[in-house]
Amino acid sequence: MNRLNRDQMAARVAWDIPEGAYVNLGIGLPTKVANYLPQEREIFLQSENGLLGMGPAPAPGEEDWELINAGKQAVTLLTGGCYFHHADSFAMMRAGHIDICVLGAFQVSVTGDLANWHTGEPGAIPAVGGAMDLAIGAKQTFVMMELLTKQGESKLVEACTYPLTGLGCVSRVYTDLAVFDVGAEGASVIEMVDGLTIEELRKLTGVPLAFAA
Amino acid sequence: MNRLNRDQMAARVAWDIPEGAYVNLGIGLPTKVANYLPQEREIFLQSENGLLGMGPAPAPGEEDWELINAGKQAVTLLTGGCYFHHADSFAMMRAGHIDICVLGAFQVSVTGDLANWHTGEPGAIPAVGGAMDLAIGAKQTFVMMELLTKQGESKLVEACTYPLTGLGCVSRVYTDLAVFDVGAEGASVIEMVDGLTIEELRKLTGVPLAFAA
Amino acid sequence: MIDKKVASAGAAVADIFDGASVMIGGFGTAGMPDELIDALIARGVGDLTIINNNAGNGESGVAALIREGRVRKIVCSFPRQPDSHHFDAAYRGGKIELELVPQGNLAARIQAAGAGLGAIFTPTGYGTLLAEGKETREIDGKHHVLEYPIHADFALIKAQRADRWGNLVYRKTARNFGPIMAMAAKTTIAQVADIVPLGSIDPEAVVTPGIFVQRVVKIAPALAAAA
Amino acid sequence: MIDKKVASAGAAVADIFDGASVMIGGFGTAGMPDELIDALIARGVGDLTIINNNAGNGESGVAALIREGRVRKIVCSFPRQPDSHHFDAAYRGGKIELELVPQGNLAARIQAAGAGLGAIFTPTGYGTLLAEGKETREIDGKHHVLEYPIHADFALIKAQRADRWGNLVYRKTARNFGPIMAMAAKTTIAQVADIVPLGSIDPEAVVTPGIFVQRVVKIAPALAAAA
Repeated sequence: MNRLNRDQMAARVAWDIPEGAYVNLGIGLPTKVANYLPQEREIFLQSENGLLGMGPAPAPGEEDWELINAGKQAVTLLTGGCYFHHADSFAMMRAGHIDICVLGAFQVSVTGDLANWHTGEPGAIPAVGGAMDLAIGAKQTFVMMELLTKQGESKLVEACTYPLTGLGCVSRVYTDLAVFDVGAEGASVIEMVDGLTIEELRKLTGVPLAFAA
Repeated sequence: MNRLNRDQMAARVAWDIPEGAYVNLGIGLPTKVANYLPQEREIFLQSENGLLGMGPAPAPGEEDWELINAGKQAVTLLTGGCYFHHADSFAMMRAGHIDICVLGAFQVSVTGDLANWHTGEPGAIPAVGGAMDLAIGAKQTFVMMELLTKQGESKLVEACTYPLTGLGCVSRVYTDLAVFDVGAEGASVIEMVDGLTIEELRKLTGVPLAFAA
Repeated sequence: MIDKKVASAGAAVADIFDGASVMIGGFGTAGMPDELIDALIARGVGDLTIINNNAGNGESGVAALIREGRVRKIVCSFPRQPDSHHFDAAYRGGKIELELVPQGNLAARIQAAGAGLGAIFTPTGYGTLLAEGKETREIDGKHHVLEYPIHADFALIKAQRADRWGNLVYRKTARNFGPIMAMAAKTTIAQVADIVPLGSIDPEAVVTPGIFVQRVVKIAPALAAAA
Repeated sequence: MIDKKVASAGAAVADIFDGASVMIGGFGTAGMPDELIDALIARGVGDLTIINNNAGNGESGVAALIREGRVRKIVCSFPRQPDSHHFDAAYRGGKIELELVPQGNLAARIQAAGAGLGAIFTPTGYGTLLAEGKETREIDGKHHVLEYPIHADFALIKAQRADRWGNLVYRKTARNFGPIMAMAAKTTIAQVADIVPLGSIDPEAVVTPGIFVQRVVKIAPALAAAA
């Protein structure tokens, strides 16, 4: 089957982001989505550290280390973008002003619970950053992840075993094998890669899956 | 005895405001205090509608009706002043960033309770504005009022009979006859006008009064 | 291309519905979106809940809304003004509901809505008539009252300049409730003196980022004066 | 005449005491008041509670404070970074207390302190480890956690420009926690690239009004780079 690579996954997520959306891309994999946003759509990227209208990385040598994103990488500001303080930035998230937040995940449950901040391993130093705010605040929270761990276990689960980031907050999960809607009704498959069947997908995930018509 | 007129009262209050103080002057009588602040002291006047560094009234004909004070009178901005929104403005008060607030009053109790927003008369339309925020927020709340009503009743009372603005919030009361400290310990007289005795003052107010040494 | 410009005040308020909650900016003469209010009156909807610092005065703006019988409830801090006779009459006639809120709590509750908080404990109003029946709690030796956020379906505000993304700057004390109402309403409509090209507003000086503004309509000051 | 200028970073932090709580602005490389932190280290006080988004990295700033054993407790959202080895060692050695706070709750709690609120109900963190043992409440169908304000004795922040009254403007994403920390601390100390005459900062563009700032110290970028 045609498993998507990470760039293809990013392009797939980007396809679903409409013109005019206010979007926060989490650190790591979701950051790639910015590279695939259709040029003809005006989309507003927000960064939690106080930036709206985030542009692409500057040319090498032109970095301004007072203009960075949440991942602490140098970025640029689009014409029409602006700066604000941390309380206003998280107000944008917490009150649902952000339309779409795209996050990575360790696990997502079929009801939309998210685990993406802490492995819960003994001795691990916990660090949460803005993950919990992002998870629950946006109008829609998308997760982007490989469906299976390296050990072949499904990261789409009936109930998360890792410590939670937020309850029932995820609405859609983009993976390398399929796209799912999740929520109070459980998980349903929106689309699958070529060559994959719903039966195979059920076997891989081990969770109840509806199939969206 | 030398009862102070309203301008003399304002001058007396102004005398107690130190250089560098952030001050909010309530509408009505306290507004007069601005006219008597010693020129050699830099004092910052805040207006609840989003203005710090408020200057005097503009020359007639030069009013800008987007530059007004809490009493909706035209004012000016001093060099170095600035504008901000209502939430920041009331944060300045509520969190004690304002050093001194000067308010008028219907009644003040010996323990510092303030009544200045509502007569409680049946049929009266209540209106509170910023009174309750101003009363409890500043580091020190001063009241400025004639000691007696037109009917000769003391406005410094054992317990307010008018609806309260705030509990135990007033620290000092400036009147036309005397200056009082009020608070948990009760009222004490800081100074009196010439020709008035503590016995007369006790008789006029009818409340227990200590006499500050 | 995203362009939040709307051609007229009438078009800007065209989806305000019967029963809507509407925040209206302004304090005194400063920041009152008079032309948007006129358009709202012309639209003819009623049963409105209005959130404003005052309850209107004279014959225009919020006073006119009340005079026309469009307001079911008003949430404000200072309804009593020398010329607030339309509110006075409606209130005494039992035709309008009043929720009186200390001005700082009004600002804090609007800000809480814009920030997605569920409730706040505020010291203002404790022990007064305006806290009667409300939950209270002593925190760090200080008494507080539990107050809930004030959300609204629409906010009508006045700013000085906008761009097509809805970034706003204000003028002097006309700023007042504008920035926090813009954050608290589902749909924020700003009337501005000028709409400038993207990038004309210094990104360091934007007061209300465009994310909080859905529509901007230019009402030239000259037009405003003639209206 | 009020002049909040202080001659040196050392003089600016001279009254920070053992056991003080100190907010430190900055997010990543942006807005970190490095020279003020160096001065604080040089001052030699300890038993500090530090409030910052991170727990230091590399060998400078908050990491150096921790390395020198000056920090009893840190309140932050993201202590784990590739080069946060001084925090890691202190934490694993049981030498530092960690209060981990979701970043938005950190911002909201700091803002609540600056605004004089007693507590806030926030939806963030509900149902997670970070809300364990905390009071919760369902409001309008949504679960919330009760969180308390974060106050501090001092805030050390970095801004771009100040005047002698302490009005501040920032530069790009160096703004981050500066404005809200300035409001939440008893004494706010800002290091700035430039101190300009009163009136040089547009009153419409002031981000932190001087009322929230007690001291400003100029650390020229050239000096900063050489330090």
